[in-house]
Amino acid sequence: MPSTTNSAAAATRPAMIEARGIVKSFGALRVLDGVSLTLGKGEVVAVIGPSGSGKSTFLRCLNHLETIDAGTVLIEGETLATDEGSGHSRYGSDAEVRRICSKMGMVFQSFNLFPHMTVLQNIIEAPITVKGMARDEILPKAEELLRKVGLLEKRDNYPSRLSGGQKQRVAIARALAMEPDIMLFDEPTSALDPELTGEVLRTMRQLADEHMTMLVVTHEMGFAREVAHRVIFMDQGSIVEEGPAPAFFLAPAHPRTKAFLGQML
Amino acid sequence: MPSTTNSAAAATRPAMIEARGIVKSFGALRVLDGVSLTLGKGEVVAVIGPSGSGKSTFLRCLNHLETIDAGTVLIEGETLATDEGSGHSRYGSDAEVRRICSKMGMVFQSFNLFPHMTVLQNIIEAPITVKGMARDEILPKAEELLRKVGLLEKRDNYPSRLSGGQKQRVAIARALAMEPDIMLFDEPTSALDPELTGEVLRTMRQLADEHMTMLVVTHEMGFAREVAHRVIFMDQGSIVEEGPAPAFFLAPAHPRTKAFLGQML
Amino acid sequence: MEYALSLVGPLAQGAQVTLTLFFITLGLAVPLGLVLALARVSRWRALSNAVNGYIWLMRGTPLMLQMLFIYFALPFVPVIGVRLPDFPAAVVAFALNYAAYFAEIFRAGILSIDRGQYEGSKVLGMTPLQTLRRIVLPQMVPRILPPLSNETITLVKDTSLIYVLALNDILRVARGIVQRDFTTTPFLVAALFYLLMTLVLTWGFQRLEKHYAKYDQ
Amino acid sequence: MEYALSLVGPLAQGAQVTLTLFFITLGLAVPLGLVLALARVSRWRALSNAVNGYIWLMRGTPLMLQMLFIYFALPFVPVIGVRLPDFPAAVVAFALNYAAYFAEIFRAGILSIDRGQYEGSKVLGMTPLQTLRRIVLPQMVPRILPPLSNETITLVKDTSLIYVLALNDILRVARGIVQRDFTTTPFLVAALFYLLMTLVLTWGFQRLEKHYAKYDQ
Amino acid sequence: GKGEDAPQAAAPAPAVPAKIVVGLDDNFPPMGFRDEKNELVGFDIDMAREAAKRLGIEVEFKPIDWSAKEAELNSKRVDALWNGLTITEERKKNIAFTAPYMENHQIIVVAAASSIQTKAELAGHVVGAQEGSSAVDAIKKEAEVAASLKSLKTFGDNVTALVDLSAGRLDAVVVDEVVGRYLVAKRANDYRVLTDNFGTEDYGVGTRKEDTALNAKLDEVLAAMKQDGTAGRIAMQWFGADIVK
Ligand SMILES: Nc1ncnc2c1ncn2[C@@H]1O[C@H](COP(=O)(O)OP(=O)(O)OP(=O)(O)O)[C@@H](O)[C@H]1O
Ligand SMILES: Nc1ncnc2c1ncn2[C@@H]1O[C@H](COP(=O)(O)OP(=O)(O)OP(=O)(O)O)[C@@H](O)[C@H]1O
Ligand SMILES: [Mg+2]
Ligand SMILES: [Mg+2]
Repeated sequence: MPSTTNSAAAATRPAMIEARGIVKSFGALRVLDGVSLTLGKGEVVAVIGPSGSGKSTFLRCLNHLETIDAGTVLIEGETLATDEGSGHSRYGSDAEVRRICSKMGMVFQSFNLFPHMTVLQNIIEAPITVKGMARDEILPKAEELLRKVGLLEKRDNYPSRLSGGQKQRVAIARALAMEPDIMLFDEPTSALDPELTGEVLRTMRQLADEHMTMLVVTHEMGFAREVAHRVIFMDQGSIVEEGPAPAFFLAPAHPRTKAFLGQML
Repeated sequence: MPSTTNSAAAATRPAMIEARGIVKSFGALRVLDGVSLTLGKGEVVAVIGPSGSGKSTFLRCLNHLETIDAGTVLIEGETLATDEGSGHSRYGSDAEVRRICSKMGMVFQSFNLFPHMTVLQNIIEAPITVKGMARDEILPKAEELLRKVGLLEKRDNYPSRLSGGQKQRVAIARALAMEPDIMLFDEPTSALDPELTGEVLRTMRQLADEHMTMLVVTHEMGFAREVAHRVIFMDQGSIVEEGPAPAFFLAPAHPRTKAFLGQML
Repeated sequence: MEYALSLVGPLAQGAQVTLTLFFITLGLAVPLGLVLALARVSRWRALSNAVNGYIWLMRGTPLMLQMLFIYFALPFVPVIGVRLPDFPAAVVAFALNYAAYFAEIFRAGILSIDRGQYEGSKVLGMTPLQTLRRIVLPQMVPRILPPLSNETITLVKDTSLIYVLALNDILRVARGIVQRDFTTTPFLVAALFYLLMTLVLTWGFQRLEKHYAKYDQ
Repeated sequence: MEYALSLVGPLAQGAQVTLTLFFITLGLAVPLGLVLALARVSRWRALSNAVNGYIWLMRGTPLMLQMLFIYFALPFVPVIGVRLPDFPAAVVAFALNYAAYFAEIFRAGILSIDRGQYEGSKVLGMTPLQTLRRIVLPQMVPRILPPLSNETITLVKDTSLIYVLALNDILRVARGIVQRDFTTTPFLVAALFYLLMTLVLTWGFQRLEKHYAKYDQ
Repeated sequence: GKGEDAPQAAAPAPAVPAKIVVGLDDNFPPMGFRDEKNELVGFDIDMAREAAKRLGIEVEFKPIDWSAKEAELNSKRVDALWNGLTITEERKKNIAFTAPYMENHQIIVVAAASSIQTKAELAGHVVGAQEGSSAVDAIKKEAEVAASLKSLKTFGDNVTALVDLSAGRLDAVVVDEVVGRYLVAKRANDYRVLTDNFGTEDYGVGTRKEDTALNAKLDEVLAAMKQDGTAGRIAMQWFGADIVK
């Protein structure tokens, strides 16, 4: 059920994310070796690839959790980082970077919930502190999000009292509470059981219908196949192959992709 | 390819794990409500179920990470805990409990690697300290295990330098280095991509052939179907349904199981 | 026993001096220490090194000498030289000295916060200051409570150093009576005063620890 | 200047007393503090409470009074009463006192270790002692280095309290020369001595911190 | 510990012990202090050495914290207090004294430029002294002068008090003559000593009340030293004048 109308519309307006030639090294290890990607409004793109191929790093470079060594990143037409050929791309002021990055929400592999806050407090913290919303204003919305992820009855628990799956669902609700235009997911379902993966996927599909742009690193081939419009296969810091979701799985072109998909159970 | 010969053989010898009527509460919350399970030598059992159903807690009760409130646990015919009807089951001395539990290895959802040790040190630590093995003795074995999980070149890295998938593979190698008779896995593949899941599954299948008994909590239905001899479905602290792997997936009997499996993508 | 009771009055006067110095020092040194700790972990090298030097100087010399310096030598220093009366001089010396110790404790607390917490806050759009106030400080406080309680209790007893400026804290009052009456009872009564003050502090810190334990595993 | 140099000899003799007390105290108080910390976090309630009381008493009264007690009053206490010479009395008082402070630091370190580390060790069959030695201590040391350095540096300067037993540590030697020559230069030279000792300690602790930083994020 | 005490406790009036320990404040020039070589020297040291030689006993000097002198004596860690110890009625209750061997005045030191000339002019001014010293007792003994002072500040030692006098926070310092003149001589340009003083006191050697034999022997030997001029010679050496009594 991928929709191509959205990606077609993207051509006329500035792309939600436009990354060109991103290079990132950790010491001697070149983790990203010139990665480029354009995301249109409402597009859902899945990133797959073997462990250590740089998927997480790529995501972290898009929202300034890592600074890039070379390349350009534009978010909704605004420049986050420009290549200056000096070994380090140039970023704007801290406030500028924060403003541009605030258009993206992110869900981590390791949750990163705030352990000193209850589930509800985790969700309402940023809307209140960052957006200056009133408690009364955000509360109904937070509860609706908790209901969506099936954790309303855990609203007053602390994260340490939750199972892994529960933690990840809170993390997703927390990111959505900021109403970002773009959502970055780093293996959001890896700690969820199939039942709840289904719930989260429904939520994500709903977001896509509301023109939410999503970039999802995932090991869940089912998700990539069913929900993503486009699939990107990364290996050793480069994009090896990409294509529209069903075609990609039916007829992978590159031998590396073939080998990877062939090993799936 | 489940083999029934192993489970048949188990009937004549003492069961590897025999748990009867395990009850465990956290405060007012009854997380396990009389769970019983018998594992024969070489059997591979998958535990599936929704989040919060008590799967992790059940595993933790088997190797004394949680003390049970009622019920009996026998490991290879030796009593770990006996029900005394007093609201707390009786355990033996610390040394006795440690001796019995040392027959089980465990791989956690959250890795629990030792951050102050390199990958190699993580693996050789317990064999040297607990078993008193010489470094020379354990080193080739540790390297072989690292090769098996595809991380030999990371042997001198610290865990903080590894990606999630890499960490989990080290955790598995570390548990295997102690040569346990039984392995407990709590979602061992949830942070691994399909390619590496395949590698780990091959390792686990090989272990099964060497008569390793395994109890695996997992969200990977593919794994449950292909590798497990038996599948157990837990919900709200009880075992709702169990059966041999292929039959279980083809014809689930209980409506709760049907609903759960139906929601898988 | 009656004698011991007769000592309570004069010693309570000494305790008042002790407690006044204690609370004023705490009120000044804690915020100053936090600012120093932040400067110390900042990426701005020059600032970090300057603070490192300051901490070394303050922890590196006895508080008694610092107090004598501020009292006697500061008036002769050009530009910043002021002639402070005895109690204000003691307050300045104590605050500057304890801020250095608190700074090191706060630094440890800041460094103990998981990197994921900073990343989690950052992707939610929080500024560094908001992250500090809402995420780092609340998580840091429970972890630094034990060393903080150590340092605070040390402060209660360090206040007795103001005897060098001829101020009558509790220990000095006790010593005076010991010399006058040729008996060590005043020391025992003074010890009870200290125990009482420490008891209140310890109780307060343990309540704080319990309070913060609620979200911990 | 020549005068200042002439002071180095006598002050160095004082520094020797200071350093001897410092090292002996450290050598006794650190292991004792670790044992106390373990007793404090143990599940055995009576033991934990007893240690809690001990820590309160030791942190709750001035070290000076404790030293006077051990020197003057202990000989009259039945059973445990011994008449200690001045230096051994100081050593006992310092070790007992500092062990209490170290215990609280170690306790904080022990509590900062993630529960998963204990579980990881337990399922590998490690005994509590092995877990302590191989897993908890090595991870705890880097975290407690800053408060430990605070306390150690405090100790260097606290050693000057042995003046109440009329032992000639560096500060007392300096004070004696000040009385004799009616000049404050000896204090400045003494401050340099302290700075030097602290510099060495700070440098050592920072090396340790760097050493342990290697596996941290 | 007990075994050591036993002989003294068992024999009530024993002979003088073969060795005595003299407690002193080694920061009290010129009575007892450390020279450039860090060795104990001073008037009282020389006096005690001479006395011990004549008694044919050994003497050991033990620096003590002067404010703990009674406890040191009582716990038998020292046998005599010999360091410009003023004889007072209060102290006589707890300590046995020898006959006075020297006279001491509580002098008043002011800044060289000060307008204060007499004891009466101290009224309304801030006066400093060493904590626990006989200067404090001497001031308190003259009740109306004490009452007229703006305040009396007591310092850990005389030098701090004199420095605070230089700093202008004090108007006068009351101090033992022996130490006061010694210190003022070091900075003759800064200070002035008034002719008025806070009275005369006697220095004596303090012993435990039960050690009557030691006390008696010390009296004997001190008298002999005065008689044959030895004490006077020692005084000349330290004070430049024969001020023994
Ligand atoms: N801070 C860092 N310092 C050094 N090396 C790093 C750092 N972070 C990641 N790496 C290395 O960079 C490579 C890519 O890591 P990354 O986390 O992006 O992989 P990934 O594709 O997300 O893998 P996984 O699927 O296992 O999460 C890995 O080899 C990893 O060891
Ligand atoms: N230490 C604890 N104290 C209180 N409640 C707990 C504790 N540990 C787990 N729980 C609760 O017990 C229930 C079962 O948790 P458990 O971790 O066993 O679930 P699970 O089946 O493993 O879930 P998941 O698939 O999300 O890991 C959950 O509701 C959880 O919140
Ligand atoms: Mg990743
Ligand atoms: Mg679980």
